[in-house]
Amino acid sequence: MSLFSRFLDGWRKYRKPGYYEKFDYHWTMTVDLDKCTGCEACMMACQAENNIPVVGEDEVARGRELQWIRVERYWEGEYPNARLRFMPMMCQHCDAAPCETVCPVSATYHNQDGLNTQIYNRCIGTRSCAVYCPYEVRYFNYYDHGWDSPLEQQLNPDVTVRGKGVMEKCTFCIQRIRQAKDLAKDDDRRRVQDGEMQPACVQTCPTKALVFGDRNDPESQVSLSMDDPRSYRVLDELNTDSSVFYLKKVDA
Amino acid sequence: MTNNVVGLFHDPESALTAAGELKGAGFESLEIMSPVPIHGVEKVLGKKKSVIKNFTFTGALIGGMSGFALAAGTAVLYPHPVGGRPIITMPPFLIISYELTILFGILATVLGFIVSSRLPAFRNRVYVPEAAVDKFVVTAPCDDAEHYQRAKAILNAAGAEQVRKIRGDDL
Amino acid sequence: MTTPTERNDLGYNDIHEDVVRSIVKTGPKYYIALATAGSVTLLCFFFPWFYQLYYGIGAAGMNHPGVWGTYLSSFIFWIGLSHSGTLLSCVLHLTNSSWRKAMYRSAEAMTLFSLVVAATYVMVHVGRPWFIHWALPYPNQMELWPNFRSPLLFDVMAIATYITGSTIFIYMGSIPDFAAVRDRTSGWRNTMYTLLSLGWRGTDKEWHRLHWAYTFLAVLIIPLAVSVHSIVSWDFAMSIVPALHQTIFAPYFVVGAIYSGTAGIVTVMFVLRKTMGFEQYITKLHFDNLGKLLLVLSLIWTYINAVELFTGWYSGSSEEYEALGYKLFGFYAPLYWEMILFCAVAPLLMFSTRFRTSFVPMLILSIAINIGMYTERFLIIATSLSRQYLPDAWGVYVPSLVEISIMVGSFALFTTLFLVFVKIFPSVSMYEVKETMATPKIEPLAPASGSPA
Amino acid sequence: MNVSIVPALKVLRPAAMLVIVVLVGLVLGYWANATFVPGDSPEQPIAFSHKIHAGDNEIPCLYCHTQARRSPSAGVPAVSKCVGCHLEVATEKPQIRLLMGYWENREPIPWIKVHDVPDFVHFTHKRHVLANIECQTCHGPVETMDRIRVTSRAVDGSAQAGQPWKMGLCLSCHRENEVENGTDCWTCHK
Repeated sequence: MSLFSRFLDGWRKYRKPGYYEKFDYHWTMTVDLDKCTGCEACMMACQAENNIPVVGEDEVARGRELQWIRVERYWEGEYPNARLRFMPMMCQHCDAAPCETVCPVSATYHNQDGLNTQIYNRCIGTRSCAVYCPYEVRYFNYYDHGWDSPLEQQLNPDVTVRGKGVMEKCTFCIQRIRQAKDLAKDDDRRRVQDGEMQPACVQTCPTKALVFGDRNDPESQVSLSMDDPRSYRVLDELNTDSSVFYLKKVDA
Repeated sequence: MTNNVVGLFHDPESALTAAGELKGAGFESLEIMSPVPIHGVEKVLGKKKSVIKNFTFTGALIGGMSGFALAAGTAVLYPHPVGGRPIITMPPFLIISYELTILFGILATVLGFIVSSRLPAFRNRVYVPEAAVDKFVVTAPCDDAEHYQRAKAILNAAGAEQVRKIRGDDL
Repeated sequence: MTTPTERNDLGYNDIHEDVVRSIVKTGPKYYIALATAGSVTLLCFFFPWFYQLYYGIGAAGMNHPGVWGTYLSSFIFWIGLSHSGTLLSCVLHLTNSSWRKAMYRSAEAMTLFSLVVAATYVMVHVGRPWFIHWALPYPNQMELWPNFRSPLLFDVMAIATYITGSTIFIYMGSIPDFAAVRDRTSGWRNTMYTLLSLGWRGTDKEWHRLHWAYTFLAVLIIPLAVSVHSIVSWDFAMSIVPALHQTIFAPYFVVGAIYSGTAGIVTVMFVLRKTMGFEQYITKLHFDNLGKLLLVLSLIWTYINAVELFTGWYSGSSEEYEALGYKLFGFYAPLYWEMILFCAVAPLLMFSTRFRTSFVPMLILSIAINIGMYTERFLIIATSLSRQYLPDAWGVYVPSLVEISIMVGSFALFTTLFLVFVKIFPSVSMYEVKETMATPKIEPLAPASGSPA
Repeated sequence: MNVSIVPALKVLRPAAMLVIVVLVGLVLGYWANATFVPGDSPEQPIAFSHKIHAGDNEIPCLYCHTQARRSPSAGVPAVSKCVGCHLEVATEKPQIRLLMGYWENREPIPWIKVHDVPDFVHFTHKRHVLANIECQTCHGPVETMDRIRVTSRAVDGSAQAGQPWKMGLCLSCHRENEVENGTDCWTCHK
């Protein structure tokens, strides 16, 4: 295709917004806060799966922890009537993500799976995406973090080890999604089936508070979970159109 | 190689008078060199038109269009859907096009200046260093001695402090 | 035409001598100053920067959620400082103000070097500056281009244009002066000025062309300068961070930029006047006029600040309330009130003519204003990032030693560049000062015979 | 008196010449390096010739690199694979004796990796082999090489000896063949 015809083709195709609604998959997660016990197993699973470095005490004290999913704790009321609430917070994979527009080098953009990507080797470290993100789920590598031997032996070969000056965040375990798609192709199946693939956090959650799947499939577990009347999205008023749904905790 | 007659004046008015008289006497391609721009040159030596504005306008126009083409063209070459916006997003692309309008406008203005003022000088040109300090200088090419005497007389009559002859082979 | 010089008996030749002297006569003081500035730059700017390049951005105090810090506020500060020189010079050129002429060259130099320092700060700021060229549009085998929807990329384009434009503007205005200096120098200086002056002779045609080219440039640069700082403000205003997402940011930044830039000009004027012996060219008149401008700007700035507070309060949104309250009474509150004191209250002194025409008080005030304006930029980033939507991610950012050292070093870098500039460029525009004066009275070059009636 | 910039230019002529010479030298050097200097072609522990095996004897690539169709990495064959033939074939050649030495000591052959994708790229052989892409598309004319050598393909399709793979190569192929999500960064970088 010549350059000019590619330009014309692109012009016709992309002039209007909304083309992105026809995603092949629309990966979505629901978090049932009623089931979440705040055990933080998801954080550990994520750390192990995605080669997230342990930054050490000092760095955590300076507020430079790296954790693609965190469990936020909120206290309601005063002691002794205080109630504790948990809210696992990870990248919300917004369809109208504020972080994407600001990246000057397109290191973060929206892909055809409805995912908010982060390309480590394209990132130049302006950190603007972290500022623009209202959920504060983008983490920056302030240093080159190492792994004490023999811990480097447990690194996941399917995930890039990030160096200094690079932004990183939850990918919904893109390496697992890719693997599932690969296997689906081998079997001449056209689509990944529901439940065939789970991110590390979902797989680990002991209470099954996290559910993951394709929103485009109306029968999938996540679609059913999304339609729960308790379902809401965090900071929905900002119109980020996020892909993580939370199911409200119901007080007994 | 033409010789030149040069008259140094110490105020712009007499230099202008002298230039007017030289022109009246049939001398052509007169030049007035001065340390500051003189007002009223146009009345004596005729109106000047510069092509710079055409350069600026064309440059700005090309800049605006190429700015938009750059932003929109590169966006469709490797489409990266971003923040739910269309690939060809008008408001930001117009900003890029605005900046490039100005950039190309500036560069074209410089080009126009260089073209229309015939700078830089690659060939030797008549010059009097005092003109950069505080003298107003009238120069005119003159071919022979008779012309020179006539010009000298006119210049002196207009109140020249000094009249010099700059020979062609000096240039 | 009014004469901006104090002594009315100054002739064309005196100006010529003074300016040429400022270029060719260099005393030991100059070299001491240059060596000091240069070594401070090396020690405080480049050394910590290399340290940071080696270890990563962690050398600075940035954290989560304060991922932006003083590097960015210094960047805005320098961009802001760049705003008055060329912009003011263009406006005054178009309005034909004669008092501009003695000061505009150094003001433009200030623009240029502030921009250079600001551009350097971009490199200091990003995590991987060795890949900074990815933010530039250049063809490549991947057909992968920068994201033109990003306000940061507007910045790249705007600042590149602004550096180009102001370089050309200061250069074009200096061509006749280069020619004048060319005739008085020899050796390598002569070679340099011959090339810089392009063989300028000062003929009527050349003046005519220069006038028009210069005017067109001025017309183009005014909207450019306004757009540059608007765009810098959009880096913030286009986010949805509670205290940053404000429509007033573009005018706020532009006014703030001109404000701090004008204060910067006052400082530079004072220093030039004292050190280069330009007492006759930079006078009370300049300080008086700049003081009036500063006063107006400070009032506008105060108004916009009030509007910012009001919209935050009137919005009724809890996030805006929180951010506002944090700004006024939180961790950074002392800085906020310092800023109000320096930028809104202290400038009211300039209602007094006596204050405006006294040099040292004006110098002190101008420095105070710039300290206040730096604080403003710091607060915009630090307070807004500290209080965002999710309370779990609240935090405090404090600059580290590396950042403070780089900030000090950036001033030294600016001074170094400026010191080099005064020895290359005629720092007072000769021909324009001459233009404001009557026809020459003294004739030291030619014999007095034949003087006109 | 006269003025022109020519004398000043003359003064600068030596410096300008120097700059031009340096620039021309750089361009020539780059060109010569790209054209004449052989690419990465390390000496292997055994002088294995792809020309003899893949070229003259037409053994299919996948006969030895069996993993290519099943896994991301193509893999090198185990020593047993070599020995399977060389117990019978060309047993007297010195290189084969070398091979048998490894076999008898029960040691793997320390082959040196030649073709390597750049960092941060996750390439999978499986999908490309199953899509019937010729190995030579990316690896160049391996069947003509005595000693294997880094070879990539220019965007226009011609083989480029000594050049490492670049992203433009992957992209142009993905664009031409309209691969599903072929230009999504996360297809290769994750």
